[in-house]
Amino acid sequence: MKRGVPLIITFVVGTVLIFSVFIPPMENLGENFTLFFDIIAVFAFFLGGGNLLRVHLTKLSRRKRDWEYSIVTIVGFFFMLACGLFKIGNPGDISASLTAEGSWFQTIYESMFVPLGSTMYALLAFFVASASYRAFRAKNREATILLLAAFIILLGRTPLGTFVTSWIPDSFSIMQIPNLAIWIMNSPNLAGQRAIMIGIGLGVVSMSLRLILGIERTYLGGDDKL
Amino acid sequence: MNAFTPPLALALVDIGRVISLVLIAGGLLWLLIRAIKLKEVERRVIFLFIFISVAAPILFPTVFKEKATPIVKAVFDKIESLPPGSKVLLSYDFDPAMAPEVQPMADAFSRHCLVKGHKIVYMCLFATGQGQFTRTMENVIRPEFPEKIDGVDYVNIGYKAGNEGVLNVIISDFKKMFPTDVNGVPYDSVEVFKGIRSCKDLDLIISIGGGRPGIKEWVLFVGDPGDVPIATGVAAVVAPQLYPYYPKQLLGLLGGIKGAAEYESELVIHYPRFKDSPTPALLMMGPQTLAHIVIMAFIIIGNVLFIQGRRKEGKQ
Amino acid sequence: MSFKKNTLTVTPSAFSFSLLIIIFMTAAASVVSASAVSGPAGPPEADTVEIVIASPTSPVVSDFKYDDGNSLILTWVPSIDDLPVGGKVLGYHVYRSDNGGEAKKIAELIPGSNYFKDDDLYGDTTYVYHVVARSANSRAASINTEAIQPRREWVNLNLKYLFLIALIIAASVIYFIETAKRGKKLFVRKIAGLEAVDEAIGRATEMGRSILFIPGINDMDDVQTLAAITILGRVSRVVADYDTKIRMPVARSLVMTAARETIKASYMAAGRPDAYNDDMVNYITDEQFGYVAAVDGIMVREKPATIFLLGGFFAESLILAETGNSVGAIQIAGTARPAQLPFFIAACDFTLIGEELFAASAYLSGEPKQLGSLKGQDIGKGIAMLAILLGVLLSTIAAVGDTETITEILKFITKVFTVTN
Amino acid sequence: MKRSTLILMGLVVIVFALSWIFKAISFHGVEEHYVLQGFLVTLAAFLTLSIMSFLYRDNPFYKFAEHLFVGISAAFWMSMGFWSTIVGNLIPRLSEGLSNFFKVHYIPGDYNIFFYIPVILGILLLMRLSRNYGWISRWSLAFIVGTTAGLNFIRYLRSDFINQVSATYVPLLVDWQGIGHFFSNLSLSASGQFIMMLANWVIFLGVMCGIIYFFFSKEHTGMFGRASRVGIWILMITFGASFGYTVMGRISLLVGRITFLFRDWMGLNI
Repeated sequence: MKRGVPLIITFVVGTVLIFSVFIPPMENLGENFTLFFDIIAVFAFFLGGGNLLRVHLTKLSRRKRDWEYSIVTIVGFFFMLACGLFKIGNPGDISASLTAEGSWFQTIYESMFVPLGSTMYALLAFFVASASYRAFRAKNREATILLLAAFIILLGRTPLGTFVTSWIPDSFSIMQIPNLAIWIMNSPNLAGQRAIMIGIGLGVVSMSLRLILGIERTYLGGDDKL
Repeated sequence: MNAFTPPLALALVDIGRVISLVLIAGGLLWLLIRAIKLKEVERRVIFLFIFISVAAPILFPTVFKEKATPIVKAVFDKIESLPPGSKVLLSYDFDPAMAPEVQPMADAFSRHCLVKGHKIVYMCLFATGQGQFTRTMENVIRPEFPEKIDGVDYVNIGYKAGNEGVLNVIISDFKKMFPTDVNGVPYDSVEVFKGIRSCKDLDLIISIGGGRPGIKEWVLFVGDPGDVPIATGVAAVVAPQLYPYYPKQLLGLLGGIKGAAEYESELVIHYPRFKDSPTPALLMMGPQTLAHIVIMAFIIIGNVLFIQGRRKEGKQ
Repeated sequence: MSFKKNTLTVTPSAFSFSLLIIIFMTAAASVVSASAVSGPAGPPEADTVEIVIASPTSPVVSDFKYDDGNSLILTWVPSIDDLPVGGKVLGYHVYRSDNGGEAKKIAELIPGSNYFKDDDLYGDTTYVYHVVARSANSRAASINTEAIQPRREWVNLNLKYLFLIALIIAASVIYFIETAKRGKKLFVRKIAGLEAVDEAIGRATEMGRSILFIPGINDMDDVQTLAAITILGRVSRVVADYDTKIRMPVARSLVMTAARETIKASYMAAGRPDAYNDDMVNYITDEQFGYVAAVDGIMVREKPATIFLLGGFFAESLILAETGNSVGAIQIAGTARPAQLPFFIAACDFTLIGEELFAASAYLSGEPKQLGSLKGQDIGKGIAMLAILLGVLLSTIAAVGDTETITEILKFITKVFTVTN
Repeated sequence: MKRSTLILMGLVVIVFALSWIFKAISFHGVEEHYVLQGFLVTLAAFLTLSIMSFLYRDNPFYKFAEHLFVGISAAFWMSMGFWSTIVGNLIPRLSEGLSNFFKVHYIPGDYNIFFYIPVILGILLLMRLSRNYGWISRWSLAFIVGTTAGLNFIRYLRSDFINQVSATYVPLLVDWQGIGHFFSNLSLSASGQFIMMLANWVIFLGVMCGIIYFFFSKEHTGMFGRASRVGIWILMITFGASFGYTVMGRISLLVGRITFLFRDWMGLNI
């Protein structure tokens, strides 16, 4: 029961879904199973949300380090949940859109969620700089190639790239940085992307087979008898 | 910055510009010297440089001279070389999401065509393209060309469903697909359409967009079969896929905000009257260029450090 | 604000992802139906002479092949007045009558159209169509088609080559698994990132610091997450043996459940079920950047010695990897998202590139049957290389000399390696 | 807490309190709820700066922003999940009464009974909370793993394997008009025949060598080893180029945030 049933479920579900692609009357099966997945995922929210609350409540009650901030999380969570699940502060009735204009939910989204998220996203501008500084060093042949490719593309994206190589005559125009940048994007870059994708395709196929056939079963508890 | 900015503010902007550039250049130089002495740069210093190089050009609008690359220059020269009164079609094949990158191009093309006295036919393959045309109306035509008359100097025929099907029809007959313009004026009464029967009678077609339907469809369904010159302005992500069409099937191409900036700067060089016109792409390029340069400088500093380090190791 | 769009594009909800795939799969169909969207009404009625046009002819309706019996395809010969230049036809309207009922207009098409695909039909209903050409002020209808019921097919023959390729690759994977089971020794090359796993765990143990395991931000409906979970199984086994502290913040509740199950199993296998604790795995939030903010906080506050970044990553890849690097952790990363690989390569000590991520758990397990599956994958690579070689050769010949046979063969192998629905 | 920290925090509070007042004044007459609007803009700016302060180092402001973000975003997605998936997709297929309660369209269908499957599996998943029957939750996990494996098997085979293979069918000779023509027109022009052909050669050989790099079951020595080495180089070019190409987009994000601070918060005319 503990091990056998799950293995059978995985096998049956996996196999049926693979074959359903080739059988027109079953072609909507994948769509429906994706929907099933979403529904199960919502049930899982109970576990996730419960865990989040438990962690912060424990922190609070035991006065662990930074426990003050846990209050912020808990208050924010409950307030947003009240605005979301019960549509408190929503001008419309139960059928109103969750993100209706003027609802508290939408207001919080716009004045807290958006600035927080987009600033976090914008930190990337800083991190690309620090990562390039550290990583793009000519340590060996591979690193040098990485460095050169990145540098040429960076240069090609600024007026500087046009400027430094504009003297090159038309019959050698591939040596002009902007053209070279485009050529790299279109040719070796494309080749690399494709090789990676072909590998990924095969990796997924083999991985899926291992899971369906029950050879890979770590998520059910290794090879020991439970 | 508009025309009414007081002189003091302008002076402040100039001072700010100089100070920030000196700060960045001096700082980088200092870091380079430190790198030769084998001192690593702390990441927070890098962060500071990035912040300044992005914030300063926003605060003190810094416009870098963009020299148009041949592929952009080709479009500019084509519009420039057409005699006044030539018929140019601008197709707005984009939606609001793509607008930040390509709206500046659409505006710049309109500006250029109108100042040269070309007649413009506006249309769109995206339903939402009509709304974007309104932006051009507000940004360019009303404030800068109040004398141009709808129907005589330009006409908007709007959107028709059918994607490449639409192109398939207008390659041979405009009127069949667009019996009237958006205001309901019959085709034959529109001054601009005098002498235009199909796309083949146009002197230039420019598609602005980045999705589907877009420039690829224009090339395959109109440019190639009709032998009409076609140019385009597209979002940066799709630009690399279009280069194979240049220069045979596409006479030129503007890729992303950089392409737009090059066009804007070319326009300002040739037409001083646009000196005070908004140049959104050029303004956007300020922070971009500076940040790119700073990042490249840090790559160089990193390599100097590395080489110095290896040299020292070799000595020991 | 433009951010909304960003969140939408970068935050993969299971739903939108699957929707994308569905859209992708039905792309062909939508191209056809897109042209059927109605345009605005025709021109103002002219009160001049009636523009007489000929009707479209020979309308033929047939079953759309390889569907669930819900589509028909209608073709006709356009009106002879529908000329490319100076034609009088302004478009076509398609009419349909269901079970002998009144004919209703179902589509408006542009001039030059000669087919229409009708979807969302029912197998037990009989349909009759006719097509009407319209000019500025007149209409000309074709005759009715014969009555037809859409038919359901049981096997989609359009996908026969896909099936064949799937079969060959699956068979070779299974074959080598079986061979390995029977004890045949198989060679597998070294994967640097995986060789380092033991050492990385050992380092955390020695330093008395924790291991941070980040399974990406995708849910369990992404194979990359599954790959991460299977690797977690191997890693936590070693962790359990060494009694190192492992910390795993996750962005999805389901992943939390699966990860707990996995780690618990490893601790049991190591004979130390009492050392396992549910708090090793915490749910943070589903929001991409909220999760990143919290994980960054964990990194700088707990200073883990080793960080695993394995699974599906989006823009956050570099934020996490750079913060991890700044606290001096040794980082092993891996993802099958080509767009994020460059950032891991730049900021991490070891990176599993694409396929290596999926091979990792098999490699780490060291079990012959798992390794056998890797050999099976290589057969797939061989097939790909052969097909590419053949395709490139043929298209080169076709580009130089215009040989009909070569072009035909090229068309055929392109068809084999192109999936359309 | 140190005194200097407290003073600093006090200063920050004062700055943002002032900002609230100024913003409220500036919205007066423009917005209906000018005090609230002033607060919201100030709050957005405060949160923006709090996150950015992380670049310097971890600090109380970042911790506040981080914890707030976690709290509201977790609830955000839970609410979204409930309304869009449960109310939007599940209830209309399960119960007419509940559909009416939530005012959503009931979707009658012969196969609606199957929508009890995810409900049951969802409940089984919650058995995780039970000490003795926790193992039942594995059934749900097994279902999910099977679904993912089955769906992705074909999906990846199709888009990442098969379609990429046929996309690589590039001719190695472009515009070929004989060898004499080729050499007499040889140039390094970006749109010239030689460069176009070189591009295709690089794509063809690059993909081949790249695939060879991924071979697991063959030792990378000799010819094979050399090809796999070229494969690594191609991958390195790919990574370097993609990295460089992405920088522009990332800078744009920062431009967006800084513009927000300058224009929307500080009210500068830029």
